[in-house]
Amino acid sequence: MNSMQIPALNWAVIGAPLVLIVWATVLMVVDLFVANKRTIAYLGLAGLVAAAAILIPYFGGQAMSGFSDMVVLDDTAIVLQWILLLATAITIFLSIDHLQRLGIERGEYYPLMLFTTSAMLLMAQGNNLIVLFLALEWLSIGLYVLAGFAYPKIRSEEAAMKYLLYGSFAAGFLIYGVALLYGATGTVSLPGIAQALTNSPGLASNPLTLVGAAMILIGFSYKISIVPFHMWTPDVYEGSPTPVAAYMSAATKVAGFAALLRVVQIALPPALVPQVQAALAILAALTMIVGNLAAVAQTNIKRMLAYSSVAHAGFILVGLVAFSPGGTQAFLYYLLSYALTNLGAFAVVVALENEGEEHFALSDLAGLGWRRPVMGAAMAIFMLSLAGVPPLAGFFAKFLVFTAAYRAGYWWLALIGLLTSVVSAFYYLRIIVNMYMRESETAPRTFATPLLRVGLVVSALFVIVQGLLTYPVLQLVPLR
Amino acid sequence: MTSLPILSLILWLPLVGALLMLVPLPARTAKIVALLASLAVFVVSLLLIPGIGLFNSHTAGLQLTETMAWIPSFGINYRLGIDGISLWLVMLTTFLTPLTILSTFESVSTRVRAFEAFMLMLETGMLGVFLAQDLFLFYIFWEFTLVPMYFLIGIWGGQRRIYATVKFFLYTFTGSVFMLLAIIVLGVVYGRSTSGQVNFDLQAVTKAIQANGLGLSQTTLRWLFLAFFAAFAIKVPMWPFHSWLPDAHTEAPTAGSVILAGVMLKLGAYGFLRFNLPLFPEATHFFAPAIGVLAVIGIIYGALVAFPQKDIKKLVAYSSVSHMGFVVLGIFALTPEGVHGAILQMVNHGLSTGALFLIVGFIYERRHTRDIEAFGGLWKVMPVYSFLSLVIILSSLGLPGLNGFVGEATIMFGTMKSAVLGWPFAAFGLTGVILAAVYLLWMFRKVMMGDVNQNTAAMRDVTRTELAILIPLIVLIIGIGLYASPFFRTMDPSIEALVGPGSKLVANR
Amino acid sequence: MVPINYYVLLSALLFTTGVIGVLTRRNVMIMFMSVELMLNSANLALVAFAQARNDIEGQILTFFVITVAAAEVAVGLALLVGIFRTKRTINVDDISTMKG
Amino acid sequence: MDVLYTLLTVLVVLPLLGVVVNTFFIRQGRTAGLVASGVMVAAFVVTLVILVQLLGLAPEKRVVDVTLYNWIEAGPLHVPFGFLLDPLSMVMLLLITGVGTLIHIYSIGYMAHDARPVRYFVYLNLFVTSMLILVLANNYLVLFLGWEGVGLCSYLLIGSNFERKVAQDASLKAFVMNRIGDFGLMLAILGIYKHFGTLNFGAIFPRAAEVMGGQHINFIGGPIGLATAICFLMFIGVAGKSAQIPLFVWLPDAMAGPTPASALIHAATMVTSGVYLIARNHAIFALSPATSNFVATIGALTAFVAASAAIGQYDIKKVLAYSTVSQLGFMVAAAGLGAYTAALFHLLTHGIFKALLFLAAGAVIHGAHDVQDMRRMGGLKRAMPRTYWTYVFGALALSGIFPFAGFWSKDDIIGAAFHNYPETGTHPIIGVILIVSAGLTAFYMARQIALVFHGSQRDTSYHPHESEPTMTLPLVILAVGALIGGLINLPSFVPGIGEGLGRFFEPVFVGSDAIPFSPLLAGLTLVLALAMGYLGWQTYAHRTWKAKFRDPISRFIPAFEAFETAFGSDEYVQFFIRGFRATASFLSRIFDPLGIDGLVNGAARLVGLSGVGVGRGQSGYLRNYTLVFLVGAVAVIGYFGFAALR
Amino acid sequence: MELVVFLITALVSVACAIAMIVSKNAVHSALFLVLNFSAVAILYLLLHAPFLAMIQITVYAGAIMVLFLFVIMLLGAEQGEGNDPIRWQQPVAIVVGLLLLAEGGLVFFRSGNIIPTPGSGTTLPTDPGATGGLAELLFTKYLLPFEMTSILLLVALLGAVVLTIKSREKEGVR
Repeated sequence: MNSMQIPALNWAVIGAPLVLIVWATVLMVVDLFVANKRTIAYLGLAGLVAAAAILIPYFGGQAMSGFSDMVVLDDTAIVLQWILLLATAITIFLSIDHLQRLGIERGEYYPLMLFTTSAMLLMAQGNNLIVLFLALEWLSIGLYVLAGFAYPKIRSEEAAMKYLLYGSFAAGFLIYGVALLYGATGTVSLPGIAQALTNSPGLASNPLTLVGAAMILIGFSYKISIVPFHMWTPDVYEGSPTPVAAYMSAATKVAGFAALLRVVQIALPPALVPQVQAALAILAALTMIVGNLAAVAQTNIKRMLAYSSVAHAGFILVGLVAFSPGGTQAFLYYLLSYALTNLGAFAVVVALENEGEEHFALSDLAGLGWRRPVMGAAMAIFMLSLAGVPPLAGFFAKFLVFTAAYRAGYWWLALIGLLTSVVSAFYYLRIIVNMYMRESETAPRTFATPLLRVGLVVSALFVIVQGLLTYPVLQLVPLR
Repeated sequence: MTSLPILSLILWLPLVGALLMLVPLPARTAKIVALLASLAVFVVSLLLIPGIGLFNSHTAGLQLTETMAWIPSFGINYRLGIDGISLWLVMLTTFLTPLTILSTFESVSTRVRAFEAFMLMLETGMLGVFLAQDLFLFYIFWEFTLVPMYFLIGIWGGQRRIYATVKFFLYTFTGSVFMLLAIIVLGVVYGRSTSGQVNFDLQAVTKAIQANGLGLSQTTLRWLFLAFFAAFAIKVPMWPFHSWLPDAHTEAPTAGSVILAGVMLKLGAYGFLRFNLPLFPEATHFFAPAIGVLAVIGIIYGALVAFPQKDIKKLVAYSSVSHMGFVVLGIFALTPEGVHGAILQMVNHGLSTGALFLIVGFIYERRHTRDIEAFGGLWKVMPVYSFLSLVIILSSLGLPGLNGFVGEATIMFGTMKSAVLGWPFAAFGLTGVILAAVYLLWMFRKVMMGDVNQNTAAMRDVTRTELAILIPLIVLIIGIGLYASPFFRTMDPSIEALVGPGSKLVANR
Repeated sequence: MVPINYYVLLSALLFTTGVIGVLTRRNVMIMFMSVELMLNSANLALVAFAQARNDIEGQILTFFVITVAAAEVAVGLALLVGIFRTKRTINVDDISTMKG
Repeated sequence: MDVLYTLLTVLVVLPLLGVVVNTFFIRQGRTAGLVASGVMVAAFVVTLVILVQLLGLAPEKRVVDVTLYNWIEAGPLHVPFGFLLDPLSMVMLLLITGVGTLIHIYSIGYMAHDARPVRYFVYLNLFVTSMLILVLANNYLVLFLGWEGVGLCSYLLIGSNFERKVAQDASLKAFVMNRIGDFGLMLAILGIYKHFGTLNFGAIFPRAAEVMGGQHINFIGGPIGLATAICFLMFIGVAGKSAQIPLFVWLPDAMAGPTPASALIHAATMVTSGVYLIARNHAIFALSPATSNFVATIGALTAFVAASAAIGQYDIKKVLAYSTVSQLGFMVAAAGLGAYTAALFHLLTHGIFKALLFLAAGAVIHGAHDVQDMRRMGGLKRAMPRTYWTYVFGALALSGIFPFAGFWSKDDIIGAAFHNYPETGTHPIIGVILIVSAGLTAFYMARQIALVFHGSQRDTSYHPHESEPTMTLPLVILAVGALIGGLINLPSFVPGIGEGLGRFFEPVFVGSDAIPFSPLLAGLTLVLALAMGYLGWQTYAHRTWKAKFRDPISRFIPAFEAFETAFGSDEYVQFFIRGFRATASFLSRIFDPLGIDGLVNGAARLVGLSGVGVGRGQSGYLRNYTLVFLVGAVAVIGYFGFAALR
Repeated sequence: MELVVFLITALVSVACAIAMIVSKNAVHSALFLVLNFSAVAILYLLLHAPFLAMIQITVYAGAIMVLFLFVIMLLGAEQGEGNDPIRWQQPVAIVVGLLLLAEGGLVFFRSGNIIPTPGSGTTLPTDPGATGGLAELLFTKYLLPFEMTSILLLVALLGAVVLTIKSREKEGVR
């Protein structure tokens, strides 16, 4: 028997996920001894901070890889991980009081969230299809549980079940695609695939390669709610506990896009770019159109935000379509602004919810802007930003994305994006209309803790400032 | 030359005022603070006045420019500047805003701080549109103006305010996105044709596009022209893109209507001058007759539709469609006279129609109706008010000696002389002048003439505040009407460079 | 030697069968089984390719897929049990209160 | 030169000063009247000084062009605010300030019991300002400023009794019809600017033939001469302002205004500015014989139609109004014929005697407690003798009875119609129409005097009285003017003063022939006038009627009804108004909300509906979702797969 | 010979798969699936993956399917498909599914040889006990995925616990 040589491990490469995993395991144990679940939440936050902090020394340095090149850590990954950690932190903030109000506060929630987040972090740095696949499944399983966390509320269960069935169905496509690609290239490592495809010219047009690529694309598309693989989104968002919906809309999307970005950036040989580009462009167009149109008809805020997140997936995808450094910058910029804005918007929805009462109808917002000035103003800013009104972050994001698309020759995609932005303004404005321009006699109570309010102000300010400081933000990810 | 960033000062002062509104002041104090802030802006803007101030009326190019890198990787700069085309529009904005804020002293009593904050934000937005010299920066301000106005109409508006404000927002937003696409195209193509770096500097792009069309085909340039045109035509609004205007005007609170008519409509016409003409000389020539036709239709159509309106504000709103038709006609006459007249007419329309909305607002405050039939005999019970209204109405219908005439006549001279438009446009455009007399005097007759009825019998005449608002307007109305040369003279070099002999627009003929 | 294409075709057949199963059956249990069938067909393809390429990596991947399938089933069945307790159904069409 | 600059400025500023003072400082009617009259007297004095100054210059130097400041300077467009003083404007100045002063003084008494005398005087002064600007303008745009300014004042004065519906309607109608005329004038101005590049009279007229000769513009029917087009457009302006066919309907209605205002605006000055305009532009009109003939024909027709209409009126002011229209027709005809001196001569004499008639009629109305219907009058001679006699003077002058002013001026015009002009020849038909109209004039004036002053008072519900001296004094002065006004332009055979006006105008109307006096024509016209006057007198003076009677001649003349309605002239106006209203309400009620806005809202609704449609696809059934997934997957795989096969 | 075994096994596996998705009774379905898995395990043997074949039987056909059967029994859910509320779904689904298959087949076989480097001879182990190669790869190159699966299972465990234990608590409260 040959002596097995376990290679020297570069733990630093997976530093952030590692911290979270360890910390989550610890928390699971701590949970058994701590009665106040708030403590677990704050401990979880501490873990997130630690994970974020551990990345700092590596930012701006050389990209490094580890674990037999399974994962890499470069600036793009670090930025994405920071976004993910920030999104998770905000979600935990949102959850603390909310879970208590809903009577579903359990200690497992926070470790579960940390576990899920660590999967996301791995997605941002995965350099191998199998790592991406495993991270995706890991993340999915965490989310299924989180979606069903409001058990035995039937909607929550329904959300979890729909998500699970849909998710595993899609996972089948993903892994089948991986299999085909493996068949074609003999490897599942992203650089390896790229190399194989470049080395043997015929391979790029091999049906195995192409069908495999298609199925992998489909597998990731579902996670980021690309039409027509989006249909789980509204139901799952609506049924899940609101903080979880927020988490899905922000963090999951970032993670999914991170993976997709890696795949197309690294594995795709130049010969295939035009075809993939065209396919992504069509998908992006469909997503923007369907997502925005469907959102117009919604009267439930959570569903509306769900469709809005579908639509934004389309906008983000536009940045990917460009296949250019500028496009990638725009893409990351968009992710950041979108994640923050959407979390802010969900925070307001969270404040509307109490056990036994759901106030997700648009009319429940009537007069909110005047009764809760801070919350109203923040929500208005989020909505305007999502609609792409300058000088808020959402506008800059859209501008960058469309510019990138145009530079790649996709002017029609930019046009569709712009026109659907107009459609989106319609439903975002309706929220403002309800908050500021209608009065209501039976106004629902709101549950905005000081913490939540501070969070809202901070994120609203950030949405404003991000636009004005676009250049420094863009510089986080230097053009490559 | 002073190093004081005066344009930035003018631009951001109102926003500072708006931020002050975050302080929980009592309503009255908030109004005064807002008024002082807007007055401060006005005073600072007085520093621009040619002759005594910083503006040099002998050069055609941009003056007092300020440039600061903003997003270098996209060639986006914070770049302000002013020239003869924008000078008076800036002055109009800084002049109208304090008056409008003064008008809220008596007309706005709920959510005062928010109202004033939005007014001041709006001022920054509008000034930004006139001052920005970077395509991207321009677009930001252009879109931003929608937001405060959206709130002003939606919160303080009338019965159908929500419909009106959403329509206003979406309609203008729709037009703007085409422009955004065109801006992106220009910036990218410019970059491609020069350094490889995207660049949105308006002057640089203009220069390059006039030199070689940026290597774009004629068809592409025409499409780009139309993209800009869509945004501006909706804003102006030109027929048949006007249908948001009556609703928005009717439902807006008085101050909102004043600013909307007074300044916001000018943004579109200004856009034509700043973008369409210099950027796309060939397309401008190609489309000018068609646009002229739309403008003339707008003039006549607006006047015809204004006449049977029962709602005074709606009548005035449609009159704006008609009047702005003149402005567009003047611009696309592509003659120096036409453009001179168009710019002055923008200012004039801002003064006259702004004033019209104010006077309608005054009687609305008293009786809470805008139904023409509900009034009558005001000339008897409110003589001063009626007299001032008459002057404003006469200005609006273009009576010589008042400002409206000078603008319209100059536009008409330009149209007549124009190589692209010519006498039929002038003739049909002039019928609008006849019709203006019909609907405005008809309104005057219904509201001011006749005998008092029980509704109007007890109406009090103008208050001091109202007088203080109207007097400056009337002074300018008469002043411009009798002595327009100083206004024209400052525009002359810039317009000469734009459409005078030797400019690209003429050389292409 | 069986041509590799046969295996690929077989796996495709199984995959499609699984897909149709998920789409047509209403019993959540059978839907889970169909999903398992899909994953299993992917495994078959992987192993076949591993054989064709004379490369053991494909088999490793299969190993992971089986694990994932097991984990998914565990969570799915736990969820199903929960739903059955509240709703007394395992018919997926009954789990359709949210729509629009 | 400098003196004249100052004087002209002062002249224009004086009435403006009255406006300002009365607007801001005076609240009391009589004081306002005194202020207004005071500035007018001052203005008249200034005018006289200006006259002296002008006469002090050599005849060929009598053109003074001064620029006050630059009004508009838009690129190539330079419009100075400047004045042009020449014999033509001088004569107009005299008329405006002279007659104007008298009317102002008269108004003090007349308006004593009015509700809003101060406003009235403000308007009156403003009117004088505008009128002065109109006649003094040295370019078209300043002229247009005055032109619309007088229109505005006319509007304000007609509407000054705004409680009455008649006043509201009439004022609006007057303004709009004037605007229609102004439309033509403005278009003409635009055309002139296009071809000359300037608007200054001094730069245009000398070059008129050079620039416009042989120029054509393309019109719908084919090319037409540039000069013809411009003259025609200008004539639209004339027709509006001077109440010619087809735009004359506003003038009779304008009688809703106070009578002295009618005297000043709708008789003596404003309405004659059309004639002034033609005279001022004679250099251009000379280039277009076709338009000149057209103008003359319209003028003659207007003279006849209005004279006929005057016969059918019962309202004392309406008779005078139609008479004014008719006399304006004479002047316009003369101007069209090229007899500018004759036209202006008649303009002056008419200005005096028609002002007299209006003021006297005002005194009648005033003395009869606002009764205007002649059928309710009768026998007023006894109660108001001074008014009566001055009225008779005015009527004789108007009818063209020797030796009153009207005889000379009207005769000049009729003479011109038979004069053989080198360009256009003789116009016997126009001449005949004018002679007939002159006869009709005598008839309706005789009718009016008979109905108002003779017989017995048919409605005794009021007690007529003579007016106060401030009112009768101007009457007397004007009556004297009506008698001797002809002196200024007696036929050329009169030594010393013959052709006085013509010679004064010589530098302006260069080359315009003096029309030789024809005793035959004069005699014929005079005889006809006397005969018709006698006929009218016989018809009306010796009968007694009840208060509401129908005119006796309606039995003899089938067309009398047409006379009463001025040949249904108001009907065609109503036709246009109905059309306008129908169009406007179609556009505003149907086309705009349903057509244009319908498209906008429809687009929005479409978006909403497709949103609902997409939402309906979201059925809640997971299996549907996976089916959609599969369809998408098949599409994506197909796309990639077939890309491979290509 | 090999081909014959392949064909028979393939036939069985496809037949079982189809039987699984058409069978009314969930227990039958589960059993058909077990059969299918077993058939596939045989194929694994043919493909020189004896270790995987073993896992296939023990983990898949054994553990997982037992779990399935257990739950079916627990819930008494072997029948229980009432009327189809969306009848059109089934035919459409079959058509589209076959479309997918046709697409795959068409694409694969119209393009001729799809494996660029055909395997000639094999170095893959045939002995089920020879797991050395697999193990080495798992603990060297694939160490990270391997560890990930462990945490994946941990998360699944945690999730399953959360989703079930809690409900018992709740019911206990009631």
